Parts: sequence; C-alpha cells; structure tokens
Amino acid sequence: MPDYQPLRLRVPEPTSRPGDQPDFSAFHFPVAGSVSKPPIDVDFNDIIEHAMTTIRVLNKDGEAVGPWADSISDDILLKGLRAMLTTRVFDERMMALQRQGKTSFYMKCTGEEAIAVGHQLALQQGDMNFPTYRQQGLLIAQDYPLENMINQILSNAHDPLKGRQLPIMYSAKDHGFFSISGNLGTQYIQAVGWAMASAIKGDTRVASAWIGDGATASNDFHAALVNASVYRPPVILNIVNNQWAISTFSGFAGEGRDTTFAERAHGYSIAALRVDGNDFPAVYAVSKWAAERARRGYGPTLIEWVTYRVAPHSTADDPSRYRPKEESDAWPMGDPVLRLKNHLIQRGIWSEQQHQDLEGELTQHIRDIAKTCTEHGILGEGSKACDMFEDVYETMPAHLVAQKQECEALNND
Amino acid sequence: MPDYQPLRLRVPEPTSRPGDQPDFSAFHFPVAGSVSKPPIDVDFNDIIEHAMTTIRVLNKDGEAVGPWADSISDDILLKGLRAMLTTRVFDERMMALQRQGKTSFYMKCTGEEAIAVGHQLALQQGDMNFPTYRQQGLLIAQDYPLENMINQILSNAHDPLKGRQLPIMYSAKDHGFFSISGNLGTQYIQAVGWAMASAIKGDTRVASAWIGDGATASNDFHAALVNASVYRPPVILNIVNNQWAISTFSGFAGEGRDTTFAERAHGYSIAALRVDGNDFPAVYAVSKWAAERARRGYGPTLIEWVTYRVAPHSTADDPSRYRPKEESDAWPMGDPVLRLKNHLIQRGIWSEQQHQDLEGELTQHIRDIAKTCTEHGILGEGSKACDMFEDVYETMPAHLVAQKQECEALNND
Amino acid sequence: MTKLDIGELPEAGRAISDMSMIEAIRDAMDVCMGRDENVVVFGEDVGYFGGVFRCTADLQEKYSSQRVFDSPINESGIVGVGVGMAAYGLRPCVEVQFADYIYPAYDQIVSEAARLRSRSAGDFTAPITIRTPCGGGIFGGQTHSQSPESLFTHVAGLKTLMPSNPYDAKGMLIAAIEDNDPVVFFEPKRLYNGPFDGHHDRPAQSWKGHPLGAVPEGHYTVPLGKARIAREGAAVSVITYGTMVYVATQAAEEMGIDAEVIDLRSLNPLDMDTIRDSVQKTGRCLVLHEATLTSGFGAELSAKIQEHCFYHLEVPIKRVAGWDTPYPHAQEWHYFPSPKRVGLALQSLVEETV
Amino acid sequence: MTKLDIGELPEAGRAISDMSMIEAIRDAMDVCMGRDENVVVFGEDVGYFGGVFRCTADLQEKYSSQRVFDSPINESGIVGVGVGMAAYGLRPCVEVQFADYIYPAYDQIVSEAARLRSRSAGDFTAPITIRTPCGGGIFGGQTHSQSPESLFTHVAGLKTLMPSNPYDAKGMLIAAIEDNDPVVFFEPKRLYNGPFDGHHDRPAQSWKGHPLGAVPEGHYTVPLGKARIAREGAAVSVITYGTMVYVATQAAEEMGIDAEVIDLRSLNPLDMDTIRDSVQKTGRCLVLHEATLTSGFGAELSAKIQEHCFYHLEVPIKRVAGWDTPYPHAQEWHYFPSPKRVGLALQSLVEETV
Ligand SMILES: Cc1ncc(C[n+]2csc(CCOP(=O)(O)OP(=O)(O)O)c2C)c(N)n1
Ligand SMILES: Cc1ncc(C[n+]2csc(CCOP(=O)(O)OP(=O)(O)O)c2C)c(N)n1
Ligand SMILES: [Mg+2]
Ligand SMILES: [Mg+2]
Repeated sequence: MPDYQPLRLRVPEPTSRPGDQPDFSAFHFPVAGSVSKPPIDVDFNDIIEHAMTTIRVLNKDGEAVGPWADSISDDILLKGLRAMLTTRVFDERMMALQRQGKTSFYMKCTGEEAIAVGHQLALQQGDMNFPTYRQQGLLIAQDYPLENMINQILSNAHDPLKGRQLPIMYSAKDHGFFSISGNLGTQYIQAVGWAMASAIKGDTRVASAWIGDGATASNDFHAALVNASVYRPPVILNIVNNQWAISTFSGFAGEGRDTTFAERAHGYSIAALRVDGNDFPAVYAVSKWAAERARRGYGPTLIEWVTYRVAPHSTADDPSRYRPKEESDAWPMGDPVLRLKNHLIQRGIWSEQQHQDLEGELTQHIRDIAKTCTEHGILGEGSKACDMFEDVYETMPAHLVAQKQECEALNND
Repeated sequence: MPDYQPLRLRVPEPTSRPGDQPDFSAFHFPVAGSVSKPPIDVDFNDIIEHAMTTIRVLNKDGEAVGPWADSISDDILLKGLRAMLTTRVFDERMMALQRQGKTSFYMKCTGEEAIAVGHQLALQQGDMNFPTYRQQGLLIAQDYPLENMINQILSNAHDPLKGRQLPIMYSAKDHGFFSISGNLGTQYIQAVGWAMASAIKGDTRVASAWIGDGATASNDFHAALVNASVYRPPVILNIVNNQWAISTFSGFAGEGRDTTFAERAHGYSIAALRVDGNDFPAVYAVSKWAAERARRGYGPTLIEWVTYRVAPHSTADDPSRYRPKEESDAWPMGDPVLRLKNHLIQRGIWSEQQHQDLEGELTQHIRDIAKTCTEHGILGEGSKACDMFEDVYETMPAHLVAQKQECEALNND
Repeated sequence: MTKLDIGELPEAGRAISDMSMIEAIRDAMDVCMGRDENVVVFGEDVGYFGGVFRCTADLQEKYSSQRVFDSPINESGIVGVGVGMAAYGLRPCVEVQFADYIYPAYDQIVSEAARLRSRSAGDFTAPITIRTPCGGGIFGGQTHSQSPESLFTHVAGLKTLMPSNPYDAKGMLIAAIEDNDPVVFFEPKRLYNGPFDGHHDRPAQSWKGHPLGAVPEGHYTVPLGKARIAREGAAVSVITYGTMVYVATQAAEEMGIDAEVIDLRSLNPLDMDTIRDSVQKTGRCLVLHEATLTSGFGAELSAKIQEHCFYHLEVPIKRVAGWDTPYPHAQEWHYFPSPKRVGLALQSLVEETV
Repeated sequence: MTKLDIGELPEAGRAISDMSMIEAIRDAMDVCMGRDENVVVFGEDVGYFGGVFRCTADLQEKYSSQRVFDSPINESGIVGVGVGMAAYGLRPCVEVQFADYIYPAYDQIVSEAARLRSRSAGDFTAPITIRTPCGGGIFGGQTHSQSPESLFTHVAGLKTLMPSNPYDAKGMLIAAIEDNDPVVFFEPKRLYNGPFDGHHDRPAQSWKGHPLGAVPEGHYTVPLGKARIAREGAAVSVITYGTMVYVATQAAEEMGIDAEVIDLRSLNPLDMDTIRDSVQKTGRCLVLHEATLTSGFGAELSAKIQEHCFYHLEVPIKRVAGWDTPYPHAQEWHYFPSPKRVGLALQSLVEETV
C-alpha cells in the first residue's frame, strides 16, 4: 500500500498551556435573547438547534431579554443572588479552614454558582438531585443549615455523616440531595432509576441528575441516556461543562469544534439545550422549563451548562501546572455573581451598597457559624472511633458485632 | 400540585406480538440510488442526513443504481454471492448437526449474510475484525477453512480452540478475526484500542468493530465512541441492527420512531451512515468507503446495517414466543441472497441454473466436510481432559502445575 | 440417611405443591409483588418473554408492564436503575441474565448499593435484590458457567446467598426481597430443574416428588444467615452450598463415609455456629465449591474454621473446588468437582492419621 | 535486625540513586519505554500533567503524546483500549487513578484481559499492566483508600502484585511490563513518599537514605512470584505485603518479639516455598493485610498455610486485617491495622500454649 501515508494518533490539545495566552477565540455565543423558547411538549427533533447554540438571557448591559426572560420574579432573583453570594463566601471560608489545617480537603465551585442555585430554585419540594461534589449551591439555595455542611467538612461530633465521608460529600434526603458518591458517573443512572420509580408510583416528582464534562465519558452516562431514552421518566440530565476535569480539558471527553455535549442527547431521542451557565436568569428559566416538561410527562431533558471551573479542582490541585493562570479571567462568559448583581442593579432592585453590605453580612455570618462548628471538633475530632460498624447493614450481623467489640477493646486499653 | 396528572412509566412495545399481523408500516426506505456518496474526507457534520436515511443500491428490478453502485466488479459480486450462499448452507448444516446432537449449540445469521460477507470483501489483509457471534460470514468470505469452524463447533480433537470455547466462538488472528467474547460489547472498545495502536505505530491497518442493536445499550459501546471521538483512529464501528436482541426488540436499546442507531455517532463527532444491510452492493461500497476513509487518516466511521434476524437467537431460543411467526417474511428489505442473485442474473453474469448448481455443490461440499470433521469427534470428544491448564498463562505457574497433575491423576485412575 | 431440614416449617395445613426451582423463584416474586406494590421486577428478557430461564414467566401479564419489564442490555444500568428506585422507596428485584455478565454491574453493586447506607449514615438505603444464575454443568462454556460469589462476600454491605433447592429458593428470595439491604442472590442453574449429584451421564432427576421440591404456597421466609444440615454424619464435615450439596451427599454415599454435609445457603451473613458445631464434632473438614479455588469462598471458610476449631481438627482442612482456570467448554466435567474427586478427598480426610 | 533482601542485585558498579517510590515507578516506565517502543502509557491525567501522584511526570515530554497521553474518564475504556492495543502487539502500561475506581474496568480485566489467551488458545494475548494506587492512611475516605487485591487474585489468568518499596517497585514494574500476561500492579500510596509504620502521629519518614530507596539506574527486574524476607525471626511468621510490612516490623520491634516478616510482593503467583519454610520454622503465623477481612487475600493465605503447614502449627493462624466495613474517613486510624493491634496479635500468638 505504498500510497497510504503512515497514520498518527490524534491526541487533543487545549488551546493554551501554562505560559501561553489564554485563547477562547473558538467560543462563539449568540447574543442574549436570540434563542427561542419552545413549548414544553416540544419533540426533541424540533429543537435540535437548541443543543448547538447557547441560551442566554442577560445581555451586555445587564438586561434580561428574550423569550426565556419573562417568568422570573424579583423575589427569585434576589434569592438567587443571596444564595450565590453565600456559596461563594462559604467556599472562601472553607478554603481558609483547609489552609488552617482544620479540614483535610475542600472543593470550590467558584464561577459555577449560578447553575446549582438557579436550578434548585426551579425545583419543587419532593424532587431529588443526584449531585456531584460541585453542587453545594443546591443545598445553600434551600437554606440547608450551613452548620450541617461545616460539621460534615470538619468530620466532627455533629457531622450528620458521622465522619464516614470525605469532606463535602453531603447527603440530605429531606432537602432532595442524594448522597454524593466519590465514584464519578454512578449517580447519573441512579437518578434515572429514581425518576422511573416516580413514574411507576404515579407521582410527579422530578429527579435531577448531575455530571461534569469529564465524567460524561464514564459508562454510566450512557446507561443513563439509554434508560432515559427507553422509559422517558421525569428526569433532568444536567452536564456541567466547566471545561476541565482535573488537568484534562473537555476535548478528552469528546467535545469538539463541531459538537457539544448537549448533542449527545439526540441519538437517544432526548430533548437537549445548551445554556450559558453563568447567566442566572437563563439557568432558572431553562431549569423551570425542563422540570415542568418532566412533571407533565414529556420525559427527560438534557441540559449542558456552559461554564468555567475558576477554582482548582480541589485543595489537592494546582491548576497553574496545566493551564494559563489568566485563563479564568479570560473566560468570555464572565462572572455569574457579578452579572446577576449588575442585572439587579439595572432592574432597580439592588445597589452596590446593598451588595457590599450583604457580602459583609454573609462573611461575618459564615465566620461565626464556622467558629461554632469548630468547637465541636475538627479533622475528625469527636467522631466515634468504632462508629464504622454502624449502618453497614440495617442490623449488625454477628461478625461485625464481634469486630466492633475488638475495635472498642483496642480503644479502651 | 393538583393540576399535575400522575405519571406512568413508558415501556416500549414492538408493533406486533405472536398472533398479531406483522407490522412494518413505520419503516420507510428511500429508493435505491437516491443517497449521495460523499468524498472520503467529508466532515461528519456534512453528512448528518446519511445517518437518518438508508443507503440502497439494488432497486426493485435488481439493478445496481446510484453513486454507491459504481466501483463494484463482477468478480466481487460473484465472490460475494458464493460466500453468502456458503454461509447460509453452512448455517443450515450446522443446525442439522445440532438437532442430531453432535453439537450442543449453534447460532445462525440467516438474513444477515450480506453484511459480514460484503464488509470482509472490502477490507484488506492485515485489517482486524472484532466480531460478535453473528459474523461467520467474515471468515467464510475469506475462504477460512470450514473444517476449522466445524471442528470448533464440535469441540473435537482438531478444534483450534481445543474445546475451550462455546461453539461458534471462533478466533483466527491470521484471518483478521479477533477471538469472540461471550460478553457483549467488550470487543467494541478493544477494536478502538487496536486501531489506536495502528495509528501509534504509523501503520495503516484498519480495525472493524461489530455490535448488535441490543448491545449498543452496553457501556462499552459508549467507551468505544468516546475514545474513537477523542483519538480518531482508523476504526469502523458497525452496528448490526437486526431488530431483535433475544426476545427484546430494538426499542429497548433506545431506537425510536425518530432516531436511528447511526445518529448516536453525531454527538461524538463521528461520521455515520445507515445502510440497507440486505443489499450486498451497498454493504460492499459503504464498507470500502469507510475503510478507505480510515486508512487515509480521516478517522472513524459508524455504520448502522439495517437488517432482520430471520433465525432464532440461537438453538436455545424459540422466537414464536415473542414475535409473529410471519414477521421475517414480512421484512420489507427482502432476502439478501435472493436480491444479489437477482442482480447478478439481471447483470447477465449468473443464471437460475448456475445458482441451483452452486447451492447443490455447496450443500454436498459442506456435508462432506462435516462428515470428515465428525470423525475427529463430536461434543467435546477428543479434546484433552486436562487441557484447561494450558494458556491460562504463558508459563504455567506452580499452583497450576500441581492442579494439572491432580487432574491427570483423577483421569488416569 | 439424608436429613431434610427445610428450615422454619410453614404452619400446618398450608397447601404444598411440587415445584421446580424456577417455579419456586417465580412464586417468590409473585408472592412479594402481591403483598407489596413497591416490589418491581426487571432485567434483560424478563418482561414479555419471562426470562431466558423462565423465572419471571407470566409476571408481566399479572402485574402489568409498569412493574415487570425488559431492560436494555446494560447490567450496570440494571443495578443503577435499581439503586435509584430503591432510594425512592421501591424494592427492585432485578435479574442479571448470567452471573458471568454481572461484572459490568460490579461498580454499581460494590461502590453504590453496598455503600449507600453507610456513606449516608442511613439517610438513603438500597434494598435491592440481584438474582443471577450461576454455575456450570450445562455445557455453557466459560461465559455461562462461572460462580463469582466470593467477589461479593468480600464486599461489606452486601448479603450473598445461594439456595440449593426449591423450598429454600422461595423462602430465601422472599427474605431477600423483604430485606432492607442489598442482596446478591445466586441461583445454581444446574439445579433449576432437579437436584444434580454430578453424574452427568445418568438420567436427569426432577424436583417432582423430591421432599425439597414440596413448596408451601403463599408467604414464608427462610432466615438469612442460617445454614442447613443436608446430611448428618460424624466422621467428617463437608461445608458447601449450591450444586455441590448433592455432589457431596452422593460422594459420601458412594464411599460409605459418614459425612455431615452442611448447606450454607447464606455465605454472608455466615452461620458459624452450625459450622463450628459440626467441625468440632467430626474433627475433619472438607470445604467444597464449584468456583475457582484461589480466593474462592472456600478460602474464607477454611480460614474461619481453623480459627474457630483449630484444637478440634485432627487433620488439615481440605479444599476441593473448581481449578484455577477459566471454565472450559468441552472439558467441563473435568472442571466441575466430581463425586469421584470429592469422594477421594473425603476418603483421604477420614483415613489420614497424625 | 531487619534484613534487607533486595532480590536479584544488579551488577556491581551500577549507579544507584535515592528514589521515592513514585520516582522508582516513573523510572521503571522510562526504562521500558526507552528499550521498547511498543510500551505506551496512558490514563486519566497521566499525559501533560503527569498523573495526580506524578508517577508519569515528564514522560510525555520525553516520549511524545503518541506514546504517553491522557484518557477519557472511563476506566473500562482505559483497559479495553489497552487490551486492543496489546492484541495489536503493544505493551500498554495504564493507570487507574485510584484502586477504588477500578470497578468499572472489572469486566474488561476479568472477562477479557484475563481470558484472552485461554479462550483463543494462544491466538491472542493481552500483555497489559494496570497500575493503580491502593490503601489508606491519606485521609481519603472510602473512595480513596481501598485495597481490592483479593478481587483479582480470584481471577485465573491475572497476575497480582503489590510492592512495598522503591527498589521492588521499579524491578517488579519492569518485570510486569515485560510479562506476556496481564498484571494488576497495586501501589500502596501511603508508601509513595516513605516507609510508614502505622504511627501516623509521628513525623513522616522519607525514602531518602533508606536502603530500599537505593535504586539502581537502568534495567533490572525483580522476578514475579518471589517473596522477600523483610525481617528474620524465629518465634512467629508474619505473612503480609504492602504498607503492612512496615507495621509488622514496627510491631515486632515494639513488642520485642522475634517475628519473621515476609513481604510477599507477588500475590499471584504466590511464593509458597518461602511461606512454608518460615511457618514450618516458627510454628506460629499471623496473616496481615489492610484490606477488609472477609474473603480478603488473607483468607487464601490462611487456607493455604494450614494445608501446607498444619502439622507444624502450634496455635491457630491469626488474621489481622481491615474490618468488614467501608473504609471510614475520620476514623481511618481505627480501621488501619495499627502497630498496637498487630503487636497484641503477635503477643497472643507467641504466648498461646496448647
Ligand atoms: C470512576 C472515577 N474515576 C476517576 C475519579 C477521579 N476523579 C475525581 S474528579 C475527576 C475529574 C472530574 O471532572 P468533571 O467530570 O469535569 O467534573 P469537575 O471536577 O470539573 O466538576 C476525576 C478524574 C473518580 N472520582 N471516579
Ligand atoms: C454483558 C452481557 N449481557 C447479557 C448477555 C446475554 N445475551 C447474549 S446475546 C444477547 C442479545 C444480543 O442482542 P444483539 O446485540 O441485538 O445481537 P443479535 O443477537 O441480535 O445479533 C444477550 C442479552 C451477554 N452475552 N453479555
Ligand atoms: Mg469539569
Ligand atoms: Mg440484534
């Protein structure tokens, strides 16, 4: 075959690496308000374009424009801003605790606050999120007690999870927040199963599944889409595309110049939309639409939230090793908190002063809570040494009873 | 939420069940020759329609028409017919052996012969198929010794796989035929890895991956598409959509009124085509196109072959329990052998008489071979009792040496 | 000589029918679905068709496709969906078509079902039952013959069961479905239609007329974690489960050895009391299973038995098990521990002197 | 007292450098890639970044992204791609970021890599090495701490290794990459930067200056299937591997017990000769590992030891292992077998009289 050239493996490269200029020139976003809002019973086939474009509501001047802008109330906007700001301040405080050695580990969602907060505000009591570790906003938007979160992070005597889980791996059934798994992707198919149960029982509860751009490559992503395609249960399939999976850019999950993650849904007959995840009103409106669609029996919706992971992957990560330090500043969609703040000011229901005051108030508030929490112990202090034998099974079997006794004897010596 | 209606789970149902009239009214196929043939370097995005339609070459009158009809020679067509007929006759003979109790198990590919045969003829020496259990045509089209196949099926003294594998789970590296796995889907991602190796080595060998409609639901299907999307290696991703997976129709793998399996590829930036799998010239031409595309460095192509599983799933299956007996006769795409035969006659290079003669000759030939093979043993006769310890590792470790001795002692008593 | 201890006897007067293990398993699901509308059943080919082994036949017709349905060919999805449903409050009883195909679901079983209660401190639970046919002897080759039970006994949070007869199968499956923890329920497929003593060249036996094929109608349970003495004896203890219960009994009869055969039924939780009593009585012990030897469940049994009974053991514990090879197709009767192989092991155990 | 048997010594005069286990592992891949262009390395974050534990740092730069690259987050795909490449003729050395995330790849490892040679009668083979960090002690919670080795020792066709020091890690990894069978290579992450004796509250030690951190440059192998006597002794044998080698040694020192500590290095194939010699000499045996007790590899060890050494055993074999629970986050030092727990076990073993 002399006329065939030797092949080479194509290995994707991000547009820039440390030392390079950040380069988002390949990102093209339509102007705010330009994408239509389909009826909730729309066939997936009729909104193919919605997976290729980007739904945006806030324009350059901070105005909310277009068909997705209508339904949103001042109340929701103010709640949203407060929750987003709380999330951001909370993240900063927890990072500080980690630096002080009070917790071993933390994960921030900086730059992505609008997604979880906006989504949660669009759900109803009784719905269930199957979150990843970067959706703390789901809890904060519902006024879940920050104490619980901090006690969990500190693995102290008041930790609702009794020190068993890595910090931030919350579980809060009453708040529609499924136990976070350290194993990527697994919860995506569980959300589909939960939604199937809702349909089997004749209920109208909605499941909301969460996954990152990187983890869309995992097998259970496919399991989820196949099952959602077949049984069409009331589930929202969220993909948080924050461009990075630890050190690996989204190209290694198959995002390409010509495809979006949202388009994965089409091959499964699933309606899909792609949304500016840093645009709170857009997040809220699209989430509301998808939840309503699910609750009315029109089945699953996949939503790709386009955003940027401003923070390091976790406290164990140093992004300056694999991407330009300035990349997050160059992110063309801006900062979600700032954009919402500007919109509220433009809308006439908020001011710089109010914002500063709120930030100060939240900072103080969270500092106080954190302080109280640390009094119940840090870094596992206060958690029971031999607690691990509990909740392995509903009833402790004989061999665990014996092992627990041995564990206790060792501790009492 | 009083205004929400209780949800119900959507559970797909095929159009007909035993007792019903077969119903293929939802199947719409374009006329032969109407689908364009793109250049091999086409971008996946420019042939989106090719995944939704059906490429066909043979028209109602048995003529080969349209852009996909050109390159095919008389020689290939005659070879194809012979191999397809051999496959069919072989299947019948092996079924007879099974009924006679000479093998415990068999799987036919009746109605699907054009796919494996046409595809294999479009590949080159050095390429590698990663087949399922329903691609015996890949071997037969290369004149792989039928003796080897029958000896394997009989698990006799001459079985190249030494009785270790279930009948029909062939392996033939020299013939570009990867060891068949009983585990569905696993080989799809391996094919991608093999193709990646070809690219890494700077070779131009092509891998061809095979999967059934049912098994597209399996996780490794996704693993394969993601990796193919990322590294764009020289791989052809074949989906044989024969409508059924044992008793389960393709709707349970997510095929819907509005989506084809081929369309799954788009979300991964992979070029995809959907083809009439019962149309030999179409199979050959599209396979040739995809192989050339791969060999020239334009990456993966996914092909959905639309066909119908005329046979029971295996000798352990009775399809009359879950689909109308007449369904296979009602299949709108007809019989691949008959269609090719008619085309050759129409083309003036074949006749009814020649066809009958060939069929008679092959029947006799295969009967003879089968007879000789049974002389080397049936149902495991002639395979070595304690062979199983070989090939577990390259070098037998001490514990297996000891176990083998024990096994042999038990046999010599 | 064989003692037919069928566990907790249902109350007197209950109707009893002869059932195969398949019928008993189906009946268990039927009983559970009838009593609790949260019980749902799904898996590959289990809906309209009723399962490739017919274990779910007629259930879809009886309970509708809302509660009994086919699944996509994705075992990870089957279990993942089940975990989600269980978190909702349902009690899924799912089928993995062959135990050889359970590996794609391994992550969902180990990392999710088994961990959920613990990692959420009881906030969420996963009461799911995973039924799967295991074992060889049906000429099924290496992908229709495996016995992977020890891959599950290693996993904290799971219960692992393997019944050996219709009576136990029904009672244990009902107990499993009603249990609030995830259960992996192995069904030795070679026993589906009758007890099997390893003599593959003799006519197959059926459950019809067999005392353990006499299955009470309606609801009853066999408690999880209770072994059964399948045969009483004083010379040597055979600790086993599944198909090997019959092989052991047969081997003992053939060799005329006074062996006590314990059918564990439940591997985790394990009934150490029954094992200990027997081994301390006999002082000699054979651990027997069809699964591959190395790191099979027999390893755990042997380790535990010598921990508990060391000073009673007169000779070393022996293990007889499938060889450390893939399950071969044509040579399966050389892999499957035969009555002869088991008999020779029993003989050497009773004859060995210190 | 600790005997530093470092296996086959490389020829005299070879340059030696102090290396951490991370450096030794990286060096092994470097050596293999330099010698054989069929060796390729990939996994999540292993390419540009060099791995979350830095085990592949600089390799991409040295060998290009054609041979060292990042993978999608899909462990089944990582192994599946590797099996396909191996069938082509390459020698992939892949990384699974944490052993806790190996389960999605379990099917590809068990049903494919392990079976390929056998099922194709040698027509195809799968010389793939799967590296994965295991074990706890880094405050990683239940998904960054597991030791699932026994799930692999049960699988015929696989080799399962776990080095405990830089010298072995390099020599064993080279041997694994050069081996023509699939190897699962567990790296006890708590040993990456230094030996660790279980005293988590004392200052961390480094490999610098440690005899086992002295790693020859270039090519050498530690043969697979050969155990190492980490500490000689006559009173009791400790059969262990990985991090527990140091805990055992420490416990023996603290208790003043003349224990012989065997570092298995390779679990399958297993060096029964070394184990037998030791246990027959001491007559007392502790089996020790960090993994969960039930059906852990210690079960197999205990079963095999009593089969081979029954008449030499003076007291029952003891197992000390992780409890049968998920690995807890905050309480990890109560899960991790401590020097105290090991020491008490040793004491009871040497003090027990019949
Ligand atoms: C099955 C599995 N494989 C690997 C990991 C290790 N891991 C943790 S987070 C992460 C990256 C995930 O990236 P992405 O899905 O994009 O989410 P993000 O962190 O950006 O929110 C990886 C590889 C894991 N937790 N689970
Ligand atoms: C992982 C796995 N799950 C289940 C099975 C059992 N099984 C064998 S063939 C089959 C149906 C496959 O259907 P399809 O992929 O459409 O191929 P076809 O038989 O139609 O050619 C099933 C479920 C298997 N072999 N492997
Ligand atoms: Mg990400
Ligand atoms: Mg099919």
